[in-house]
Amino acid sequence: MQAAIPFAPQLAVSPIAEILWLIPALPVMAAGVAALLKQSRRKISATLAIGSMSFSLLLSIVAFVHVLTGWAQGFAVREVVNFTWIQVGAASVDLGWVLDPLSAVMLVMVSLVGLLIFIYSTGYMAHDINYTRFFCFLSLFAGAMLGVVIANSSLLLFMCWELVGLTSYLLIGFWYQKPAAAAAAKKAFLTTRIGDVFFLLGIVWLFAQTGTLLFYNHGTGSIESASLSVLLTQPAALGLTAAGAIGLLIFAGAAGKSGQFPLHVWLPDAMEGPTPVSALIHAATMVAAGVYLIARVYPLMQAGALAGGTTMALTVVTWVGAFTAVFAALIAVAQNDIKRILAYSTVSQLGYMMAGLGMGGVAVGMFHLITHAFFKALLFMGAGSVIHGCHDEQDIRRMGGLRSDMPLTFLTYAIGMLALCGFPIFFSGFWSKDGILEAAQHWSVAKAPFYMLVFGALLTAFYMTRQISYVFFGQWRGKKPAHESPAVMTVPLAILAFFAIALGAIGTPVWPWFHDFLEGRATAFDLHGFAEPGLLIVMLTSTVVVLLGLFLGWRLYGDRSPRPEEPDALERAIPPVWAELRDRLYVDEFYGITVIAFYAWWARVADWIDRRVWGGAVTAVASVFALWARLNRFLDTNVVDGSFDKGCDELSVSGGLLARVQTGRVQTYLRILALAVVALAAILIWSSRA
Amino acid sequence: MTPLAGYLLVAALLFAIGLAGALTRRNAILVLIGIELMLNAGNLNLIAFWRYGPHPEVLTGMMFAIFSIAVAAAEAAVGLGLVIQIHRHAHTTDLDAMNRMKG
Amino acid sequence: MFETLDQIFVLLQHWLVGFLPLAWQSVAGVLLSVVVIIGLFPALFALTTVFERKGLGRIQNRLGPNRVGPFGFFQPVADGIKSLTKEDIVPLSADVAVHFLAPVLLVVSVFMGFAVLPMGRNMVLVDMDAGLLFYFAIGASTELSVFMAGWSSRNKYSLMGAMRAVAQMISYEVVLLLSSVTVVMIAGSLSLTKIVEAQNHYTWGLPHWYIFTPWGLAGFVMFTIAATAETNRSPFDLPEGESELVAGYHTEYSGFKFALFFLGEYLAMFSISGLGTTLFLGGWSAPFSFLTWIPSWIWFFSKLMLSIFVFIWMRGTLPRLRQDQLMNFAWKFVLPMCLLNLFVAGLWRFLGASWQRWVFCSAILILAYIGMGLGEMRRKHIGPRRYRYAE
Amino acid sequence: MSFVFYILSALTVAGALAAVLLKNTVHCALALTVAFAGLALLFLDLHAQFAGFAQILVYIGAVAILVVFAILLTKGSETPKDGVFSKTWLAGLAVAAAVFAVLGWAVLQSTSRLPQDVKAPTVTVQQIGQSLVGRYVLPLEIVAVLLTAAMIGAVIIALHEKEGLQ
Repeated sequence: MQAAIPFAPQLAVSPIAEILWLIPALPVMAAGVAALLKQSRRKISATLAIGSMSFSLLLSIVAFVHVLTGWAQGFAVREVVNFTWIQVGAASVDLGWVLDPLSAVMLVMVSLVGLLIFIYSTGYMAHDINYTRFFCFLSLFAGAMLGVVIANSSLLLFMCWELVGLTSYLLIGFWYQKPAAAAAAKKAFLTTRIGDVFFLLGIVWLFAQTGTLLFYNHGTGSIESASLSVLLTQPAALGLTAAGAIGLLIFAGAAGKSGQFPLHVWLPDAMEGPTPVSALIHAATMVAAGVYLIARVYPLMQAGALAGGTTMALTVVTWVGAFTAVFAALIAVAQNDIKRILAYSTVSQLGYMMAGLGMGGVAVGMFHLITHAFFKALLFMGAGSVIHGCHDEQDIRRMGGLRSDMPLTFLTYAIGMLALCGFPIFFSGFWSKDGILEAAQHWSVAKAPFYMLVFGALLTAFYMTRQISYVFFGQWRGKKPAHESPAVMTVPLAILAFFAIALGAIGTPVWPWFHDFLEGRATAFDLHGFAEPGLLIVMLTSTVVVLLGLFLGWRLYGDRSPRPEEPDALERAIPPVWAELRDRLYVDEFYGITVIAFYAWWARVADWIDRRVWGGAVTAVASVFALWARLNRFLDTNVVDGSFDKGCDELSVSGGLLARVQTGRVQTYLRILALAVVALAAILIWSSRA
Repeated sequence: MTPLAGYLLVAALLFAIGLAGALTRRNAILVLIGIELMLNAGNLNLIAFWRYGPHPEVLTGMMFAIFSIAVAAAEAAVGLGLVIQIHRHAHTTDLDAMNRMKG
Repeated sequence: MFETLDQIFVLLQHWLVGFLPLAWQSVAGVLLSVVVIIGLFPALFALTTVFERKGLGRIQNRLGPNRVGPFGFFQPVADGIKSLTKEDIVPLSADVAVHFLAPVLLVVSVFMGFAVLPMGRNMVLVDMDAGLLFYFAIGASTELSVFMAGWSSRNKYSLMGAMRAVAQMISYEVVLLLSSVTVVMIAGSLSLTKIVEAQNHYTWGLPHWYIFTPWGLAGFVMFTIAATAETNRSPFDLPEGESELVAGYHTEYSGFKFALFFLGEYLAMFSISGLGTTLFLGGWSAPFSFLTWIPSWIWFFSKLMLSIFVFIWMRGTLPRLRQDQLMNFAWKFVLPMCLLNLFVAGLWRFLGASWQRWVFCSAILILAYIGMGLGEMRRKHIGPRRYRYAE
Repeated sequence: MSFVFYILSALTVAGALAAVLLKNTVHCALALTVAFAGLALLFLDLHAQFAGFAQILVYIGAVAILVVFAILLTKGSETPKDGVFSKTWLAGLAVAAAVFAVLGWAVLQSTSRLPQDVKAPTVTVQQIGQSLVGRYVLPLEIVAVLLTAAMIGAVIIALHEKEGLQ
């Protein structure tokens, strides 16, 4: 390992960093325009979205190249552009954006995948009425996501974060006429909110402690050494430093978005949305946002860690990640909905990323994030293509033998599947997952995560094999014969497939280009990368595990096609476990009987209090008044009225007298006015005469 | 008897005449004429005070008079417009006849 | 030599007044000038009538008066004698006092207008600080006499003519005022002598007359239009449109009173021409710097006669407008242009002595003119019309 | 007290009286203009040249014409049969007399305190203009707005119920 390059802060901001804001701004503008378009203007809105996205991609690439050149010349680029949004006395609310390797890589990934998915959607959504609205939402989402990526201020990040949440809500519930979709949207929104509350708390706390919202601000930012040392001295509850506590809070937000264990429930349901949405949100971008967030505030998470050691926050991240990885993989085994399987596999892969972040640092987690973004988007879009081809059939038991019907889809899907399983050497997934496993093996705290992740890898290989053999092998079990999708859908698949393979090259131990890039080290190609202790073991294990998974999967399901109604192979083997898994380990039900039930009960209580207690009080008071009123009426009728009527008569008589004056003649009024003036003037003069 | 007093007396007389006209004539337009006369009496006062006042160079009185002339013009326009409309409506400009608010 | 020639009338006046005791001199001087004016312009009027008739004759391809005296030059004398000796008829139901007062008032108020016109260097009756305002104040009071004439003679033609005249005069008085205000804005004074002085400079031998500036040209054109309407001259001579109302507000006048109206009309024409000359054509200043030796009063009167000729020319050329056309033209076209012109004059002053101001100001005016002209062309609504005062 | 003053005030008061007393409405209007003219001349006598000319321009040039128009439009030019004074003219006259008495009394009361003849101030139109757009610019703006509003209002009021007339 080479020594890290001394971090050279750049005060001079390059022009590209100056206009970095355009990258998210363009899609948002496109969305704004599209929002005003008539539903019939399908072409325009699609063109707008794709055009803006391609511009963003262009800019992102420029930014990336800029960072790259800076890195090649030997210093870690970190350019920040900050400005004060609101000035409140001494405190100022600052916004800003940052251009560093992390954001640059993420920018390219998001805009590239986004663009491909946009193009894909033009084919997939071709028959939808609300085409225009769809692209409006889509570009808004992309803009928000890119905003999250470049944000240098926790406030700006949170804004974009929430915007992402909102747009994901809109997109998941895009077919709001389907009750399931509407429910899923609501569920996603609420579940992520739970995480966001903690996230907001974390931000506020951070602001309170460091007095700045900016992450990087030439040494005075909230996650730069100066303020970190402050944070470390602040003790918080149960032996945590303020830094650790804030880190955990932020992680809660990240867990919400990235569907980590307790908050993962929304992700599978979110598959009710259109498949491009699933690909965009639930593979590439939104769910990655959580991981990216952790990577962004990594200095905070890592603060106080001894050399090679770890911190409380990171430990938590690791355990949650590892557990989620295995847990979701288990559930994925027993699902029959093609997209649900992918969803659970996404959850488990996110778990891998989290674990990677927790144990191996930014680079490891991010590398898996990038590779996964590509091959999972590929898988989702492949699934979308399959669904499209099978006339909106999503149950894998009603498919089969599609490899002959839709060869292109099959090819790309297989590549994606192998990448996801981490098939040795050739596929990016292998290298990224390998990095995580290696980190897990070296982890000082415990070995358990390592074994969990290995088991997770086995499961991954297994359920992917199961799925692919259900879908593409055997013979056709559906009703209408399937057909290959149009080029506009398959071409993006091909591109993604290419990346799914090629990306591996930049993260091999032999040439750990990506890691060095992110961590600002000079990189080099040396075969001693393999010589690192235990690396070969790890690679070997994972290879074996993957092959085992593939073998098992093929053994159980390969090339034979059970009829839909007859039970699953695994079900025949171990029915109880299967049932458990099929019902997703009853997490939803658990929430149902705990949280939701509690809320329902509490609502009933409140209702009861309203009705009985307050209602009773009000009625009591009211009745008292009613009684009093009756008394009054008695008095009125018998005592007051007589005298009052008398008085009224008097008044009307005298009024009649006065009314004589109101002749309606202007001149009369004028006369009276003049007389009054005369009187007043006379008094005045008389008084002043003496 | 100072000159100012003379002007003031003339103004007072004009005012009284205008008032008398406004109070005694039947024709609405002539009532308006009376009001115009009263306004002009006021203007005469303003100018006279400006002329004999302590600070003529500040022009306050004259400005006041000029503005009141402008206002009087506006007032005449609107008043006569009203009279014309009333005449269209009730076919009379006799104030004694106009004592009902209902058309 | 040229100086004395230039100032000859002033010197003459001083010399004559010199005979009187000092106390009376100022009063006597004023009286003298008044007498001169009162004598001069009627003579000019007499001349103009014959010129006009002969000119119209030329335009209409006939001879015109050529009997009385050489080339009929004594025609006005004959007319004068005739109108003096004719019986003065007053209609039975006419309001005698008003009927009598109207022409007198008209002539008097028109004469008063000349008091502030500088007819040459140091040749102004009263050099008033608010001369222009005075002129307009007096001019406003002519409308009243017209109305008196029309109303007092108890004749519906007269009344209609008078109402037309008054309506038209009021409408175009606004235009007249606004187009003159631009000059006041630039010259920075209401005093006509100062305005003339302000125009009495030369660059490369060319004068700084206001007509030679974009706003000045526009203002002059609109001033001319308004002046034609103010004096009830053709093509704005509806008030005395013979074909519609016998002779407008002076239908019921005859003899000397009629002559007075006639005189009043021409005097109004003279005075307004003089005003136009003073405001836009540099008053008594010479058109070229090398002609300054020619006496200033010659320049003034030649310009006066020139604009008179233009009046006559227009009368011989243009057909009469219709009432609604007249009004629409005044309120919907000329007035907006005037307001715009005010703005342009302000711009001119604001931009200072730079070449851009020529470009900007002319561009604005031309564009506005074309735009509004096209607009007016587009919406020509012709239909049954009723006039308020004719109900 | 100059001789001119007496003449002018006599003229003015006569005009005003005529305007109030004459039977024929149009005559009243014309007498009113006489009164206006007298007032304008009084202004000139007070060295308020600008105000005087403004008076002529506005009152004789505009208001008088307006009044005349109004008279003709309301067919008020012919004198009504049953008297031109309202039934309560006596009371009105009494009130007016009272007002004059009070005002006159006030003047005579304070005549000792009134300033003696001071030398006439000389104001140029320049000064007036400067103070109009300088010190008194706000009143000027307000008056401008008022005039605009009054113009629009008058047009709206006087417009016929029926459309399409000018």
